Amino acid sequence: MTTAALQVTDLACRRGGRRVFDGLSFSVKGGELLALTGANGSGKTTLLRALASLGRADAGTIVWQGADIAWLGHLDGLKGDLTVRENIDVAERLRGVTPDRQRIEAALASFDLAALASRPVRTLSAGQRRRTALARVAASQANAWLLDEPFNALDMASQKSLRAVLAQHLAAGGLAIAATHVSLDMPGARSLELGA
Amino acid sequence: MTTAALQVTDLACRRGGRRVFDGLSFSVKGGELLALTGANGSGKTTLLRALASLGRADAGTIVWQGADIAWLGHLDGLKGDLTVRENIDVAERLRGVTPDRQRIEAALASFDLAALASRPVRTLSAGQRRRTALARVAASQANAWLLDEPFNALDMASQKSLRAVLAQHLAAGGLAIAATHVSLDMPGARSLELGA
Amino acid sequence: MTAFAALFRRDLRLVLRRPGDVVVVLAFFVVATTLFPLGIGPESNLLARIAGGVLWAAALFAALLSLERLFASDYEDGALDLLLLAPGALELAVLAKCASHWIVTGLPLALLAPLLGVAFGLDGQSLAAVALTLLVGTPTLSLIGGLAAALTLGARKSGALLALLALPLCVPTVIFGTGAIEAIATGEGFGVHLAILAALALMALATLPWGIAAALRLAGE
Amino acid sequence: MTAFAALFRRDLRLVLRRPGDVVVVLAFFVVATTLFPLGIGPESNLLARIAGGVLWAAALFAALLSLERLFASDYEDGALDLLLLAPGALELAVLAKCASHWIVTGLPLALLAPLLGVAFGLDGQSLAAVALTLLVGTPTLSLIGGLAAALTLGARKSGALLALLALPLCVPTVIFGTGAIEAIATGEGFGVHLAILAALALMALATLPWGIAAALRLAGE
Amino acid sequence: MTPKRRRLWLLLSSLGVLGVAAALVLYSLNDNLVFFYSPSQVAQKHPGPERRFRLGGLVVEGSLQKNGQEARFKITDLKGELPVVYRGLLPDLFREGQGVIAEGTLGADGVFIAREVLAKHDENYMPPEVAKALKESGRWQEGSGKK
Amino acid sequence: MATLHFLANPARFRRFSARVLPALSVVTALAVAVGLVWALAIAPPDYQQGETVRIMFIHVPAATIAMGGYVLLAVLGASLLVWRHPLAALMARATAPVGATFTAVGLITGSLWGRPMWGTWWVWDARLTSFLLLFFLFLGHIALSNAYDDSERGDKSASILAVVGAINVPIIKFSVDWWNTLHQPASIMKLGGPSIHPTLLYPLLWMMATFALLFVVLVLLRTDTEIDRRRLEAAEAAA
Ligand code: HEM
Ligand SMILES: Nc1ncnc2c1ncn2[C@@H]1O[C@H](COP(=O)(O)OP(=O)(O)OP(=O)(O)O)[C@@H](O)[C@H]1O
Ligand SMILES: Nc1ncnc2c1ncn2[C@@H]1O[C@H](COP(=O)(O)OP(=O)(O)OP(=O)(O)O)[C@@H](O)[C@H]1O
Ligand SMILES: [Mg+2]
Ligand SMILES: [Mg+2]
Repeated sequence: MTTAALQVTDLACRRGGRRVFDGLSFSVKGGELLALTGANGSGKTTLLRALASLGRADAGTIVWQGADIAWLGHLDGLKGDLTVRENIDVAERLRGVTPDRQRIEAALASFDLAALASRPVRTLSAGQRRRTALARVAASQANAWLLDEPFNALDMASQKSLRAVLAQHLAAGGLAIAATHVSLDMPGARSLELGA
Repeated sequence: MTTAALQVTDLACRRGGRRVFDGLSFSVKGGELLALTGANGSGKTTLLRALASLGRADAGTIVWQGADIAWLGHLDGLKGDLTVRENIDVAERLRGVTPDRQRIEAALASFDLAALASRPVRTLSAGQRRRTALARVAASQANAWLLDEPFNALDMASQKSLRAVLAQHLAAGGLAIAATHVSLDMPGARSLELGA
Repeated sequence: MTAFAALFRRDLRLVLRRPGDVVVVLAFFVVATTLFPLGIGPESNLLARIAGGVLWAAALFAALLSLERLFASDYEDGALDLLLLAPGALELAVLAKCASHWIVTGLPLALLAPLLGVAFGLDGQSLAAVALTLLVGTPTLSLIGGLAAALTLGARKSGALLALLALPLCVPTVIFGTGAIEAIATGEGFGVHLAILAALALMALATLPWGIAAALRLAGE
Repeated sequence: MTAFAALFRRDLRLVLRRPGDVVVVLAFFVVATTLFPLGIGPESNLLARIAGGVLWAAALFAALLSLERLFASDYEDGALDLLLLAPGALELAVLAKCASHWIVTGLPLALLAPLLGVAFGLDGQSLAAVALTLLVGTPTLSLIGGLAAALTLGARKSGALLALLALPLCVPTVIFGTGAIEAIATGEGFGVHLAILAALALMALATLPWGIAAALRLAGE
Repeated sequence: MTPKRRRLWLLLSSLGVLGVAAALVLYSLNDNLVFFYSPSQVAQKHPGPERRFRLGGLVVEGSLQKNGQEARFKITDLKGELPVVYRGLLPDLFREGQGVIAEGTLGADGVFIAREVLAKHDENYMPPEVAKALKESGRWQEGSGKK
Repeated sequence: MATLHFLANPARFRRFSARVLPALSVVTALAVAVGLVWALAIAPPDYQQGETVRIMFIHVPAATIAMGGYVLLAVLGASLLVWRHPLAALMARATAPVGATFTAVGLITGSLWGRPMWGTWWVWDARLTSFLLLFFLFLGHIALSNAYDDSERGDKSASILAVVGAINVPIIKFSVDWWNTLHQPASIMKLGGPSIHPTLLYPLLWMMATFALLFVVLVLLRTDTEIDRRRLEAAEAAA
């Protein structure tokens, strides 16, 4: 895995004629986890989408280096009629990558999804579904993870699994940015509070 | 507000040919809050839906007394093209009740939505949206609240508001059942762990 | 009854959020019907003969185009749960939704049809027939379409099959609708056709809401 | 290229798991086309003359009917974000989606049309012409409809708006499609028409994916 | 492949496809995609008696005979001629020597039975006195607007 | 493009239009007056059509400017998509209804003219059909740009439509050459010079210029209103 680096300078976003944030500058590099915190509506999602170039930034620059991005938004992008494994598999192929069987099985295992792997996602519980989306990210060979409230709907055990997976990703030199209301006490984690 | 009471005896639910839970018996009455806890997939949502008679129960009995139910599911049922206030208003009317202006304004205020009240819900952030759905419940004159993971996507301040609103509801003799992964330390709260 | 009115108005409001949206629906009819002669050729007496079919086909298309989403959006965003929980009869709620749907598709088409009919070279009596048959017949389309939409909710394959069966239910309505215009051409009145259309609409009104409500309850589970 | 195939297969699989949407479209096609013989009565040479136009108009409506959801479901469940982020060209992804849409609507329509044509009293050569022109022409409809669907993502009244935008752009295709059947009746071949339909399809293929991709990027913002 | 090169590739293949499309159009344009047929085309094609089509051309000078409601005249494309019979009102611009388009069927006797006659106006505009002068000076060309 | 670049900033556009509009309006009004007198009273009747030919003085300029209007719309759309000119969006919003109106005028006058000349109001020949499509494209543009709560989204979506739809313009223009149409081929821009006698040609050209002026004045006026409306929206959002 090549390491990724992100440099953001003086970023501003407006939505509906209102300033969400401006003058935002920070940088993140491989092995680091940036937690975006802040009240509801402070702009975490807006920032994440801008970083992924899914959303429009109104000023400033976003420079990625050597990044291959995996995305998890508020909406998980899972297809209810496909099974857990199919969803993960198809997501990898869409990223233009041949799915790595072993990685996928490992990701499924770390989110305790092995037993559910051939169930259509439609029949999953909310937390099981969120875990599927997380497993999709973990299974990807991407080095930069952008996660919007990954802890949503997870039970305690799964939250622990997610921390473990994140730690492993960082240890392997990966970079992650996560919007969250849960405090992330992890080595390598910093936090950026929006709307403060 | 008349007080509601719920008596559940020997309840069993199956989904997709699998037992989700069985032999479940408990009772809740006015002034009580029952927290449904348990791992992802342990059946909290299934139970809540069965209690609201949205889902099918396969055995056992559910007996409500004097209950008027307000529902908040994983999906919030808000219409993106209507404003926050219109959504709350329409939900009340659908319940066959003339909306109570004052209650609505109070509910909006307690979830800090006054400034957003005339924004289409589509333009809200995830947490703002969840708060709107909660305000809808708080604004209803229902005496039995069924909430599926009400703390999802809320920031710290809003979580506190929700606790305050719940306490107020209980104090007024209301009944509430909430599926949650957050521990609820509140007077009048009991918890029922599923799948244990 | 207030719940009925509330749902009816909510749906109307969702649709009428801006007055321009109605214009879009009307424009759609105009475009859809004016483009038909293209395929068929400009021969005017032929056009007049198929005018009934064209207007009815446009009505059917319009009904289905928007009906597919009639319950799907409520299903997908959880609003269907709120409907199912409402204390009023679900059958009435269903009726409210179909009625508001009709107001924004069937009704404008029926009102616009005489104008479009002029472009097809219809005479006065045929114009009246077109407008009246559409007025009486389109509610049936809205209800049948509603049934198909409710049946396809969720993932049951049987739902698709039932929807396939539901659509041919539109055939009688369409037959008598276009037949009315035909009847005028042969010098008969269209009173009988209108009566039959009304009977079909009333039958649909009396029976389909039960079916739709049942299908929705299944989808909720 | 693997991404293209993956998306293509994903969409096909999704449709097969939930055949209701396609089934409704085909049912609409059948009902809409059978409606005309009913309106006109059994005068067979008149029927044969309008057959081409009717089949093409019904095919156009049917194609548009299903196109509304082409990108909408991906938009609503967040899968569009994954598409936009995929490193492959979005233009190709768009093509994959339109292709899979065509496989489940345009292709069945083209196969079904000769059967319906028999009911209109078309002769063998005309039946071949109907099937071939639909086969070559419907991809254009899928692409144009795809553009309209992408442009109207998240818009109010998207169904009617989609039809309003797409119908005019589809006119040339429909003209040449029906023209082919006309031409046979005059004893000419329909080779020229087929060539122009193919040219239109290629033009759509070369240009529209760019527009659709641009529209989708807008929707993601 | 870098994104830039891929876009270039896509662009080039798009252009290639467009080229094929253009070739197809060019191939088809020299054939018969028409609003109406000319008499000589009709002579080649022998449309059946059931078949309605449009016939276009110039009204042959001196061929018009009116008999109450019925009008008989000939249409020419300067290569072939076809007799036409029509019952009904002729448009204002219907003149001998002018373009017309008639819609109808070809009778068994080879006479075109028109149901509708449209006048096709050419692209020449001039005051009457100029037209007269031109005619007198002999520089007037019959059907000068037609290709 | 140079002028557009110069005017890309709405404020600068405001100053420009405030300076130019009054004079331009007066000139246009004068041109209309002169043109009407010339076309209706002075120009001779046609040798074939008689007085009916006077419809030409409305029909041809309206049709030509309508097509020009669509080209402008497509150019504005492209410059919004490529260079993100903020003014392009506003101007496109201003242009579409004006263009639609000119198209409608062309359709109506053509139809009124066709009844006496051809003997029919309407046929589905290539010229008439493609011109009707132009009208629908304008309508689609208007509908699409108003279909979103976020007007920026509407602007950009409509731009894509404008650019894609531009292919229709050459089809309208050359339809009369490529296919046998009932509609006449070109009279003015044709090989070998115009086939309209100067006594009819000059008032026609005058009316063309007049309609072009009218179009420009209307678009400038409406752009001004659009700027006001956008400012109001921004102020409301900020409040
Ligand atoms: C509804 C019917 C009609 C429509 C939609 C229509 C449309 C058009 C269009 C789009 C143009 C092109 C303008 C340009 O190339 O800049 C045009 C030009 C013209 N039309 Fe029509 N037209 C109609 C009927 C007529 C009729 C009945 C006549 C006269 C017999 C007529 C005479 C002309 C002339 C003289 C021109 C100018 C040709 C040139 O020099 O380019 N049009 N029309
Ligand atoms: N179209 C719009 N019009 C007006 N305001 C908007 C629009 N879209 C977003 N906003 C506002 O932009 C702000 C940022 O939203 P964003 O979704 O980024 O918040 P967030 O930090 O992710 O919140 P949450 O914790 O609730 O997910 C919010 O206040 C939201 O209301
Ligand atoms: N159609 C189905 N087929 C098979 N299993 C199903 C089906 N529907 C639900 N289940 C299973 O039923 C169980 C209960 O799901 P439920 O949604 O009630 O869980 P939950 O406790 O709410 O979980 P979460 O905390 O993730 O929201 C889950 O294990 C789920 O996988
Ligand atoms: Mg957020
Ligand atoms: Mg749950």
